[in-house]
Amino acid sequence: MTVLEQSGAYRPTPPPAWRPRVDAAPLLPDEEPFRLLGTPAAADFDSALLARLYQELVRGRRYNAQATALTRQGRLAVYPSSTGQEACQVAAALALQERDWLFPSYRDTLAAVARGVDPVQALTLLRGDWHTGYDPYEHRVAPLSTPLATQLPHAVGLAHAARLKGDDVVALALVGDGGTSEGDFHEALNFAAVWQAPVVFLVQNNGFAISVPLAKQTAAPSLAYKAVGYGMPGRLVDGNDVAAVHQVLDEAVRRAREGGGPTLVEAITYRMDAHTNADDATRYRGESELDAWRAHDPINLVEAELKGRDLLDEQGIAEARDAAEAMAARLRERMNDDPVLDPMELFEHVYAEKTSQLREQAEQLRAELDAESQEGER
Amino acid sequence: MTVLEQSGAYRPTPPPAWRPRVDAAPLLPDEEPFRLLGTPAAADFDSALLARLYQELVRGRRYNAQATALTRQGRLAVYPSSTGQEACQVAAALALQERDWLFPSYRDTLAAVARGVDPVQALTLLRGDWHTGYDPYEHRVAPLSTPLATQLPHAVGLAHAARLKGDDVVALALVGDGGTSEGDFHEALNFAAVWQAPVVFLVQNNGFAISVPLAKQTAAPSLAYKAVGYGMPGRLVDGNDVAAVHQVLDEAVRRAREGGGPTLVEAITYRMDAHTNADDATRYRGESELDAWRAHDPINLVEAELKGRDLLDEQGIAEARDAAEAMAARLRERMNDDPVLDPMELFEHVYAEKTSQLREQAEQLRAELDAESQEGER
Amino acid sequence: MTTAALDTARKPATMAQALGRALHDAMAEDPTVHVLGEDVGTLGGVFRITDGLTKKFGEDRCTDTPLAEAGILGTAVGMAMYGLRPVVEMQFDAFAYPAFEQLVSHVSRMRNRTRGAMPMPITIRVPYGGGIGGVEHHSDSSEAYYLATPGLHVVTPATVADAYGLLRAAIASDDPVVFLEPKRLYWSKADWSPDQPEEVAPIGRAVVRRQATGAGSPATLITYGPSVPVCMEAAEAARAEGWDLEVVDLRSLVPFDDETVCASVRRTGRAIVVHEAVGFGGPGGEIAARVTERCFHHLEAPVLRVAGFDIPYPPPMVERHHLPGVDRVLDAVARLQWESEWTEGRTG
Amino acid sequence: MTTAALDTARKPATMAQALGRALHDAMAEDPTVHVLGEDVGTLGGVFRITDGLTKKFGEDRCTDTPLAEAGILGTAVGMAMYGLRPVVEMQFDAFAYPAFEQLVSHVSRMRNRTRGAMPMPITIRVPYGGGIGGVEHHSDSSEAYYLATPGLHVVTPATVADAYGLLRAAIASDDPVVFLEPKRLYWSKADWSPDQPEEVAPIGRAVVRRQATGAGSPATLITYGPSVPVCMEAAEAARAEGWDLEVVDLRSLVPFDDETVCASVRRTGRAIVVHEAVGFGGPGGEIAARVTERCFHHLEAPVLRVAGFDIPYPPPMVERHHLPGVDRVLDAVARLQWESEWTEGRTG
Ligand SMILES: Cc1ncc(C[n+]2csc(CCOP(=O)(O)OP(=O)(O)O)c2C)c(N)n1
Ligand SMILES: Cc1ncc(C[n+]2csc(CCOP(=O)(O)OP(=O)(O)O)c2C)c(N)n1
Ligand SMILES: [Mg+2]
Ligand SMILES: [Mg+2]
Repeated sequence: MTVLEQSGAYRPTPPPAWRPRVDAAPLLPDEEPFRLLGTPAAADFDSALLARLYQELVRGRRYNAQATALTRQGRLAVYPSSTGQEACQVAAALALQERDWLFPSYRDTLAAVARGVDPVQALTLLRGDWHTGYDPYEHRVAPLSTPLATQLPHAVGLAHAARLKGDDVVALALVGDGGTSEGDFHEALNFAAVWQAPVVFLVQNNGFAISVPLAKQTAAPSLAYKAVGYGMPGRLVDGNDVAAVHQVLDEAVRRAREGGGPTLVEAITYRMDAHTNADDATRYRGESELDAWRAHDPINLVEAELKGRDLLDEQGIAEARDAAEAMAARLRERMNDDPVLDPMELFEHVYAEKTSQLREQAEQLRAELDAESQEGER
Repeated sequence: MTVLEQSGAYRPTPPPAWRPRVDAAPLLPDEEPFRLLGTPAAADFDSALLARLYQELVRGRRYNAQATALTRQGRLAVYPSSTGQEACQVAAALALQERDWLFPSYRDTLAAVARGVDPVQALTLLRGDWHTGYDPYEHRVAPLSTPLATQLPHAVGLAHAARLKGDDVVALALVGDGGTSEGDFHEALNFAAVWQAPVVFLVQNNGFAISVPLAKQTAAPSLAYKAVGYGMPGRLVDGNDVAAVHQVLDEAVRRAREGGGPTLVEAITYRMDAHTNADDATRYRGESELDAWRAHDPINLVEAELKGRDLLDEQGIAEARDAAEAMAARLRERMNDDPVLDPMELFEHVYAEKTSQLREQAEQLRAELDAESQEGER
Repeated sequence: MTTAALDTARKPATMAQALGRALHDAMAEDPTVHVLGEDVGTLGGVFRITDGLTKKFGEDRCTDTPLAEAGILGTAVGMAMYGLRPVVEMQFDAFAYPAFEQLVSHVSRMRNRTRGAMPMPITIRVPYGGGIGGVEHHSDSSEAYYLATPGLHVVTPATVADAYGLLRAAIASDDPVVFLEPKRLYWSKADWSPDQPEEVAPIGRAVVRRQATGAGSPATLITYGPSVPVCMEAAEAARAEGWDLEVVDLRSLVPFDDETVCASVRRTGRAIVVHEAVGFGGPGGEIAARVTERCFHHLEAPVLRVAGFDIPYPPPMVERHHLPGVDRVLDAVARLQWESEWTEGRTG
Repeated sequence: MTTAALDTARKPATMAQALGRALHDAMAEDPTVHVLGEDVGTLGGVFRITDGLTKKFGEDRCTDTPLAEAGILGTAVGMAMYGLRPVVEMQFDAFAYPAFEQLVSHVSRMRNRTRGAMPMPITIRVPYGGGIGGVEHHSDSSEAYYLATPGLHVVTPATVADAYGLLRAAIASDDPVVFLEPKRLYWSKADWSPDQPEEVAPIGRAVVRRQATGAGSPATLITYGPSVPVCMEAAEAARAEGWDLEVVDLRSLVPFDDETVCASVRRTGRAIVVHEAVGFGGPGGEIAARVTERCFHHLEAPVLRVAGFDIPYPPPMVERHHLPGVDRVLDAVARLQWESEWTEGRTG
């Protein structure tokens, strides 16, 4: 009985019930990040999958290291490493079916690679080569998005379109903690919830947006709490626990696939490297923080679990390492090629058909190139 | 004891505590809108204030009617009426101290007037006259904002600046339910919470954004739930209960003033008139919905309370009505003036000083006007 | 509910009706065409252009979105990625600005970014321009922003028939098209039957609306959208002063039809660009510059511009002083004689 | 922490240092000057322009904001309303687009909207332009958008001294100034002592960087920002071909210095506008058009434009083909002879 009903004096008409009531409680995230590894519940996690995730983590770590090394050798212009965040990268890629779509941000080359994109093609942008090195339709991986959070509405639109078409397709979109501050984050989540689009948003909360720590980015209890404001469930997960991230994403993807609508997942992780190779992280954070996170390394966590299940021994570790080394060697080698770009291609993809203006300009460049090469021959 | 602590097997390091914990529970809004009128708690509400609010409601209702009538007479180009929402308009104005600032949207002329802005000056924009008819600094009322939600970051910035200066100033910003979907809403609330700016956001949820009903605007349990995602408290209030709205705003303003940071208030109300005089609301909503809301009229609610306290009788009602009529008559009369605009003023306020280009263009217009008036004389 | 826009018996038709009909026909022919925007469904849009579409095609094809322009265009990008052809309505010119980043950073570049793999067949309808007594932010002429953004097509009709034809062409285009609708021509009428729509005007072709007759001093008025009727009227009035004016309606700002424009200017030897958008940094500069580059030896006088002043759009009560009208065009025509150094002496 | 930007003993100084020094001096002199943006605090900005400011003036004066450009500019509007002088950093050109609505609908119009009551003394620093090997969205030349927006001033330095002077002038201005910083000149050096800063260059004055000597065929290169050094080099190289070139550095695009520009063009009779921004709809059109309007009888040839191609900014590996370089300027100079009808014959 409400206060109103108790009161005898006045009985004003309550405001008409004018919209469907949604119960908020099930949408609220847990206070503590969800974890599997190191808990009894880990036992239920599929062994084959866990082993697969492990291999990918080891490969992923090596990929990050190799790509960063390539920047030092001048073979790559810039690399925003996801070292420390491999559990998120790998789980995101593996939680999806082939027909699904991944929408990566600029930091998520590894997720694209784990989904099947050729490692060299995934680095094309960061090499100073063409903006997107892979055909997005081949593995259903949208172009790496540089403008932060702008890829989120794309994911919503694609998921919505697929649903309208009756296709059983889910979109998973990645964004950083910093990216959640952008208006596009807000608009995407709202559209997704209103349309009940089959989309999952994964926030990789790695503690920093370049130099800006989370405390200057948000005052929220956790980013996952944002979900309730859109009417979708929020989940908080330990982003270094690959089993937990996979399970949470898997559930969210399944829910989306079954018509249950979108989910916001916040994975708490840490960017072990600097923002990019060009950044100097010592300007804004200390070694002790890094050390604390080193003790919570995603690879160690899963290694311990696999060892505990007697699924991994020193030999298995060495094998995984060797496979990763082989991948790295092949990457190094392939990145030694100097890409040959045809400057004339600059005019090819602006429109379906070149305008007369572009034809003129192409002629001009053609003439310049001819003159250059004649000079070169002389 | 957590699951993790119970388990003997693995004890991975938990993710380092890397940001201050905020408790979510106190931030969450109630499920039911807060009400005073018609409840026993109403008895504690100050009588003088209640009487004052009543006068303003009656005046406000009349103001809305008069302004709409002026559109029919061609004395006003367009009027977005706040009929039905007067409790929000009036409470917003009266919850502020003189030194505070109000940031109205295009629908909130009445709030500006209730705060002291001259009723004719408040209508300048809607008359087709200059964009802002009043000096914002006179009553500390920002210009009516046409681009939705864009005024919210302004309110945050102003409140933040005042705090930095050590001034005891609170900003109250108004926005519609539709406006909450814009990215600027999100960014403003986030900045406010991170900076702990003394600002209060009042969402007048009147059920529609032009023709779009709330169910197509959001899937949230209530808009007030958005607050938790920014780490600020959300309050839900019956927007037709002027005492409740005033009390909730008063608390929020006080909290902001005392350094407690921002609050998001959602007031559930209803736009009784069409979107503007130019809109045809029958295209998207029915009479029965209107009838239900007519039974929950803000003026009736407060009238009942005042009568119950023996503070209002038929004579008092007639007096309030007469005062409102007098205001309307004066408004009608003053709006009969045809504003005289000097076209040359077009060049006056683009920059602090006219550029040479604007001087040229002003000369051109001057010559044209001279030629026109010579022709007129002939 | 009125279904005026779909009423095929009605004649003459307004531009608003022709636009509605174009949307209708495109949706009927191609199930991948989806309309989305604020109030485009139940209400039929604030200008009633989309009237009846939701009723006929359902909410999934013509959708009332939440109030967020970046969200509208951003989701349209995703829909286009999945093979749909979204037609997005921005409620007014200035309310397209929140979507600017999506437009510039994604819509205009996605095809290029993906080396052709991911085209963006999105039509972005933007009611634009003034002269309708709208309060601020309801009368902007924002075409300069779109013009300077490679990867977009920018078109704008001036007649009822072109409204239909260009909108069909825009929707059919595999490239993103910013479709600028001159608000104050929405209610302009023409004897146009929606049942025999004229041939769809191709994007990129200007049209000579009025040909010089040979009687009088020739000059070309280059214009588009809401200024086309102004120029037609000015051309008529100029006959009395011994001028023989051609009027070129660009229809398409991008791609620009150098051929048609230059052919006219070479015939007449004089040209004026007329538009509502502010002069400084507006389309007129580009047009004047390219015409001069291409026709310098044919020009008897510099290409002049008649444009809005370099000011924020003014209050409705004085907007007529801002908008280029017949008199201002005629004044410029008079200056084309170029007997005096007056213009040149104005500054510096 | 390095405090290079504040190191007063160092000489020569880079443009980046001069900019940092300008911020520092403005903050020291005027307590209402506040700097805000992404990473401007602890990190000192991704280009280190704001390095040391938070340390010296505190977090309240130089503030790391959440990652949201509309929020940054929108809150700056509110701060300006309360009497502060915000200096906002947009991290890169293309990341200013999310703030476009705030810029166009509010910042540029607030003074006008309030009949002068509410000025907007906001400086918006935007690193712009290419040539630094940046991945997409990091090399845009977005000046055309700002140019076409009345109410904004738009300035851009090309020298170390101007970087200091113009930024001081921008911060001191009671109007909003879009301050475009040519990224690839950040590390350019000059013998400039921050202790004896040159007189603050007034906004709105172009400067003739290189005067014609009288030896050779004269022509004027009109340019700004990152293209100034290119034009200086081209002018030097052109001497060998018998050309005697003037170089005008606009410094300020809005207000535009017609006087200085036209005086040069009237002297030389020929002009080329050079900029990195895309040609179509870019600033060059405006500049060429207004020079032609004002100097028609002095022109021996049409004003030509050398600009970026009409394409999205290309991948770094081929950006040099897009950017107007010395050769492309020299080619245009050669076309200024205008003996042939070649250009005119190109289209239409
Ligand atoms: C719209 C936009 N603004 C600014 C930037 C510049 N920028 C690139 S990365 C970055 C920080 C991103 O932080 P976060 O979202 O947490 O992702 P993370 O780098 O941690 O993966 C910034 C500010 C950008 N890319 N896009
Ligand atoms: C950025 C922007 N987009 C679109 C519009 C056009 N518009 C004016 S009012 C309105 C609906 C507003 O709804 P709501 O926020 O609920 O406020 P209400 O009208 O109910 O007071 C729209 C879409 C606008 N003014 N600004
Ligand atoms: Mg981060
Ligand atoms: Mg509403």
